[in-house]
Amino acid sequence: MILVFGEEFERDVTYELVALAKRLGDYKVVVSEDFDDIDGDVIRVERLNWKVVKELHDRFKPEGVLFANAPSGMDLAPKLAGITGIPMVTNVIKLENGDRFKATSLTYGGKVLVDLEVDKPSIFVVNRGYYDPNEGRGTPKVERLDLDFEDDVELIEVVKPEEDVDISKAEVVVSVGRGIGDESNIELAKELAELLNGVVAGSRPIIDQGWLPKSRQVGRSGKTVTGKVYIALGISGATEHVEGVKAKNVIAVNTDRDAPIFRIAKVGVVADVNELLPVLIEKLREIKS
Amino acid sequence: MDMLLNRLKELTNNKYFQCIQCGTCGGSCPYGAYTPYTPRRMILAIRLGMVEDILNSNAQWLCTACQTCTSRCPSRIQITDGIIPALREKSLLEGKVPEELSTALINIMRYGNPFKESPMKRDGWAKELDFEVPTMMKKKSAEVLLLPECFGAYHRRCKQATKALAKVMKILEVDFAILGREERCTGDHVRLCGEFALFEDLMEKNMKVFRKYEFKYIVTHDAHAFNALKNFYGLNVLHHSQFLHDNLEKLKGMFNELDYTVTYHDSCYLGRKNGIYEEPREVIRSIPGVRFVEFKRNRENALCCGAGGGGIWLDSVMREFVKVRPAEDRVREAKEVGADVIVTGCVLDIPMFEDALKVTGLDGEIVVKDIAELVLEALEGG
Amino acid sequence: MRIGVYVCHCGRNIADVVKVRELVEFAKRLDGVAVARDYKYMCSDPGQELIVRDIKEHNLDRVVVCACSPKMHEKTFREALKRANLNPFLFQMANIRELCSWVTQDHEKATEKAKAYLKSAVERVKLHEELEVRRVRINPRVLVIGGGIAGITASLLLANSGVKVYLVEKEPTIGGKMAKFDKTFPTLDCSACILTPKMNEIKDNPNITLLTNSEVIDVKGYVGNFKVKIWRKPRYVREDVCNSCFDCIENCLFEKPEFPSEFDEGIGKRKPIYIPFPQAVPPVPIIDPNTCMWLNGKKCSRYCMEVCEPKAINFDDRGEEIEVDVGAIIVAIGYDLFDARKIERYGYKKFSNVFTAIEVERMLNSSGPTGGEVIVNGKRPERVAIVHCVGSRDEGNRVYCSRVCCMYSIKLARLIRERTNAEVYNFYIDVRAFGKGYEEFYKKALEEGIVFIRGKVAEITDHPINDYEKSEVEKGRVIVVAESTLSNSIVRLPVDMVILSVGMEPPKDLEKIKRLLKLSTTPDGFLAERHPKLDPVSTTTEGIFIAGCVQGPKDIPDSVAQAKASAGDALTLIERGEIELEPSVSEVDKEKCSGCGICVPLCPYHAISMVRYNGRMRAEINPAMCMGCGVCASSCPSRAIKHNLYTTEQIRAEIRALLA
Amino acid sequence: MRIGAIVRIVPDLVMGIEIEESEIVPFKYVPNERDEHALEEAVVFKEKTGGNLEVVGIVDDELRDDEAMEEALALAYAKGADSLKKIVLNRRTFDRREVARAIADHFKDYDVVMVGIQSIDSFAGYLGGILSGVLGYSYVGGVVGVDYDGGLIVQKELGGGVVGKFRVKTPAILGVVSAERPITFVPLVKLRQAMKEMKVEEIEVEVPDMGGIEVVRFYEPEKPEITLLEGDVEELADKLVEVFKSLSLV
Repeated sequence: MILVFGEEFERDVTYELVALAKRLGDYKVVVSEDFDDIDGDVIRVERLNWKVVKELHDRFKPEGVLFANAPSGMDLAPKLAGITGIPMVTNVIKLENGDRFKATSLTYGGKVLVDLEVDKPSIFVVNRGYYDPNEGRGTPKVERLDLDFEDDVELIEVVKPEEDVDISKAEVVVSVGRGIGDESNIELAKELAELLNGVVAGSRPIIDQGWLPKSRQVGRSGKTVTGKVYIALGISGATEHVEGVKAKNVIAVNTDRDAPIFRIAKVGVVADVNELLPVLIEKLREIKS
Repeated sequence: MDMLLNRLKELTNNKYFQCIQCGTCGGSCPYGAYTPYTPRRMILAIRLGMVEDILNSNAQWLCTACQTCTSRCPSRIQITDGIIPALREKSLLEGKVPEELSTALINIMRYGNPFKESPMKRDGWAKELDFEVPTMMKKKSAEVLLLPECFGAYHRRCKQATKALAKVMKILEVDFAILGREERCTGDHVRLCGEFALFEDLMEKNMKVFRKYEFKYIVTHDAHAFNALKNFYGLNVLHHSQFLHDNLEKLKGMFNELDYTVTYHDSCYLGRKNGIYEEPREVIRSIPGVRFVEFKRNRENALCCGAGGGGIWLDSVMREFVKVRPAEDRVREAKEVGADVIVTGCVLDIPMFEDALKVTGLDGEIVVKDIAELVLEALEGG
Repeated sequence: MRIGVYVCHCGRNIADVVKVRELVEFAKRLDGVAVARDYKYMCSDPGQELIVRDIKEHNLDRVVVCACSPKMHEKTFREALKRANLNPFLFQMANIRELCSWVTQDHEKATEKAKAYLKSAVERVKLHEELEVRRVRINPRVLVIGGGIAGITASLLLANSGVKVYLVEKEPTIGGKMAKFDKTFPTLDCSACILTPKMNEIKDNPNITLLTNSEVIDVKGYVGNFKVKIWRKPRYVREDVCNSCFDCIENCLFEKPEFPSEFDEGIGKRKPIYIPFPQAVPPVPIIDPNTCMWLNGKKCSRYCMEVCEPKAINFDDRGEEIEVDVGAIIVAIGYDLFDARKIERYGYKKFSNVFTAIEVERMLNSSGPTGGEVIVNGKRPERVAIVHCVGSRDEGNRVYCSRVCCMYSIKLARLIRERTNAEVYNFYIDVRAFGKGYEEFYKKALEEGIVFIRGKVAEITDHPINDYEKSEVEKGRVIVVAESTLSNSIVRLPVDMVILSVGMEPPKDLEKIKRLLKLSTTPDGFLAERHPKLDPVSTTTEGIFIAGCVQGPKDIPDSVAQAKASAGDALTLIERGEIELEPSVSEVDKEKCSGCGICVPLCPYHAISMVRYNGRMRAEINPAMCMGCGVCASSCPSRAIKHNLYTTEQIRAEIRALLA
Repeated sequence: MRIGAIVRIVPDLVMGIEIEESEIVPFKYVPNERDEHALEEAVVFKEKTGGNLEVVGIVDDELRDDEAMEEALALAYAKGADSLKKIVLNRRTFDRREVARAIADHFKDYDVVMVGIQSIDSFAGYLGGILSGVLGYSYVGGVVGVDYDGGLIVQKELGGGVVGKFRVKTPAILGVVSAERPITFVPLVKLRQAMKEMKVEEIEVEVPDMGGIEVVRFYEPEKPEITLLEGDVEELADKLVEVFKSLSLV
């Protein structure tokens, strides 16, 4: 049996864990919030802390435990491993079940993959973005468990970024450069960002012109973006700028097919941003509605 | 405090005591209107024992080391190479370093370049050429040692200038070589930022490498490297504009016509600091078809690009104080005199001006070229 | 030989450290010492009397005094010897104060060192010979070089006391810089009104020979007996017959003045034949050979010659060499103004808005080129900036303060404000209003609303950085950039007119004069005085005096005062009729001299020349010009030159005793 | 307040690594970046509380004298560490469970221990978290700030720029992701001085063999090729929408 601990703070990752668990065999999903579309057996607990994790682990004695490489998963997994002494693999991007688990971990800053064979029982901390969350959706069978253990760590306050977002932490960043033309087009970029649940950012010239606040600057004298997707619109890709782009996927739109930004892009689109954006936004709106 | 005073005495030859508080420095400073401490006020504050006030204001970081104040100071006080680095050193020792600069310094200390690039890849630019650029390690001796310095070696845009220079050397059939992975930062910015120990360490390591090989002189297109090698390492070094000038007779016979209106930007460490004004101008003027116009502020009165003395890593500090960057003012000035090409004397100028062109919306109207790029274009036929 | 040795206590100065008694005992044991004594103050009258008495009573023939530096009292003791009828040069001093008691607290070491000096002096004095003081007669005439206010003042003072004066001026008129000014500070009285009467006095004084348009080309001789050659450049108009009707100027081929006037600093124009300014002295026109058609070999009907009734025009004037004999020379060649083009960032000669102060002086002068109007680019300025310290207090240019610029800047500010009602801004480092009535003058300027901004101007530019400045520059203004150091702000002030308050420089002719008169200069390039405080008008060369700004920047009152002082010194010299010459000079033994000539260029006083002696060229030293420095003696390869008071034997004896 | 900070060294990715099937061969080591943040935060915390800071280097026997370890400790000393220790593991292991057990005895005397949340060469654990499990201490990872008001208040990243403030019982171990201020630059002159002056207590420990994880092979991920899209705007927009879908953005 696989025991999945849902992610408390970035709940959407939970679906990805369920998608993986499904492939590994029987599973139960432990969550501390209401989910109405998780596929399979769901155990609803009041709180998710290490004492609860330990209790459920002892109760179900799973062959594998899955956590997300996310704020609560990265705290609870090693604690459990420390207490129980069972093997733990982190940064997992692929996992198969068999006599032993076969895991692949992404390490050395993404430069190295390592294939591992892991004895059962064991713990896995799974990276985001490798399993389709939709596969984890379905109809849940919810069981409520009344476990409310005192914890040595207590959340006292959640601080949202003041008025402006922190682009360095955002998963999706829509970034604009000089190729955007004039200031009015910033609105189009903002709209695209909204449609993709992302935030808007810019290269230095845009910030210097006062079209976006300084907090939105990407690059050496601005911030480094580390999220999942970085969409560069009309950015040529000067060294100073590229230094601040550490997102996993870069999508670049530029009229110049030799623009250096394409060298770090996964997908490059040779087009004029100002022509492309209205069409793209229209299409995304259709899908949304 | 004593350490600061000793450093000031050493770097200014005791002259900082001689300030007559005339304010020429402040009026000459590109940031004079923005900074809470002009050099004059810094000296005054030091005399009054208010050094911490200067350091807390961050004014010591608001200097592009452009040498204008120093070159004009009637008391001949070394402000740029003395007062500022001494104050910066104190900042460094107190652990108060702007983040960008801090990162650059850590990288230079660890990897010999500010970009956190591998020293192994220092000759990466040469591999992008369709001919082989020999290394000293292989050749042992050459007439010319070509030194691209960090920006020329790693920076995507500056590399283009390095490649152009190498191509010109090849066309001129110059016997040249590079140090490749044995090269490391020459450290002029490091020195101007007050990290004297690191500068000396770099110098020591570099000198060890230089001594291994035989060459007649070094050629570099980095004005700061030129300055460090000439005035601190004491080596025989030519700025590439001098090198091109020396070969002008030969080049003239090969030039094709170019249809440009060109202005030339005097880089601070070429001009004000080292008095090289005419060679680059003569090279540009000798290209047929080129119309040469001067910036209004030229030669010793030229405005700085803003990159020097670590300025390229102090953008965030500067932004706190300054509304218009000098580079932006400079490109507008180029427009004013009707130039469509700004030719630069230092590779650091290129990214500064290209950025400024974007900010001012002049990209498309004006392009920035290194003098080697212009020469190569004339050689290759426009 | 009977030597008297006297050890001075100098109060406690020497006696507290050096064991005086022990020194006396030591002296007594030395060979040749007849008397040895100590006394509290040897330089006092009783101290001197002690020596005089001993010389007589003990029949002494040499004297050694162990006391302070010979610079202090050598002369005192020599006089004492003289009084005792002993040749004053049979004397030697040992400095046991500055060299012994003042440099250590160690009694033993100080005493040992004093003994060495004492012994060394004794050994030396044994070799001293009797030397004779010689006298020369003084020519009672004086040459004054330079006809500015200093030269004029000195000449008049001398002439009025009956001395014959030659006044040489290189320009066609006397008057100097002062003649160009409109008003003078701090009284704002008219410069011409106070100067021209003096100029006329020069012209009318029978004791003064005025040589304008002339230059000194050679000076030979020494104090009391100078031979001077003067080159009178061709004027092409005879001063002796010209009646100053100026018909020649009126009738010149050029109907309008079209050449830049030197006197008007290029702002006004003149013809090839012109008079620098209406009150010029002599009131005689001059023809400029560079612009005169006829003198350039071109066609001209020479109307000037035609209309001149007294027939004063003389195109055949080739100039002449005049030789005069004088006993003293006063150098009063003034100063030059700093060339503002050297500070490129101030835009002089680049922007039509930028002027130097002297140009503005000419503009303000009612007999000047604009008739007293201040005009910039064809109109009256509405805002004017005055830049102080241009070239002054600047290690890249002139390190010293030119002293007058603050005051003349304030003067110009007030005059401009009065005439144009413009806003006037003074950019200064420090206002130095040190003279009598100067502070009051400055206060008055403040009262009149003239703005003073403390901050040296960084640059003057036509590069505007904002829209306001752009529109101002379009009005034909330039922008003055400075740090206002009192308000801690950067000032960018668009103005119609910039006046550069240029400082004073040593005149270009000084190099030549220095060479001719064997004078030296101080590090600032101006003439060196013999003593900066106590002898400010004498030079290191006897018989040559300084007056005015050639010694350093000065205002008019100071120049006049110094001119009178130098005239007074010259007068004192002449009045004496003859002078004594120090016998401590060098002599050439012509038998030993090989005639190599090495010594000739080495002599800093040009006292050595080569003469024919028994058919061969031999060196000869003019004892009147020799200052006794000894360079020749030490450099003579044949050891033919002997310094009377520093013979090789004397020096050797001294060293041997010291090292023993 | 007794504060501990752990520093480790890792292969220097800038200088490059050689990937062999059975092992990773580095050219050079550097202080682990997250640990540098942990150290910086520990220094900040020391300044806030006036506590005593002990910095512990953890290194395996082969690298006990590596200059990167020396540098890491010297940096700590220069920044204000009160004392320095170096724990030498008698053998190399990738498994943080084993490391945690080996060093646990030496971390019993601290109120707060700061450690980088992870080191770049790790695929088998978060050392801080596991250690907290072994010692029974509180643990928070993803730490971006620490305050003290008589008790410990820890700021932890909760994603998307949101920060959670937690009250944490001591003793506690904190997995730091980034310090609340930029890493202080230590000038060379200070670094050299620190190397000369610092005293490091060396402790050798045995690493237990816990097994359970076996490395099959190391290899390089395939480089994602750039897909360059060209054509008319309509077409391009469609293709982009597909890309967005594949990244589950829509």
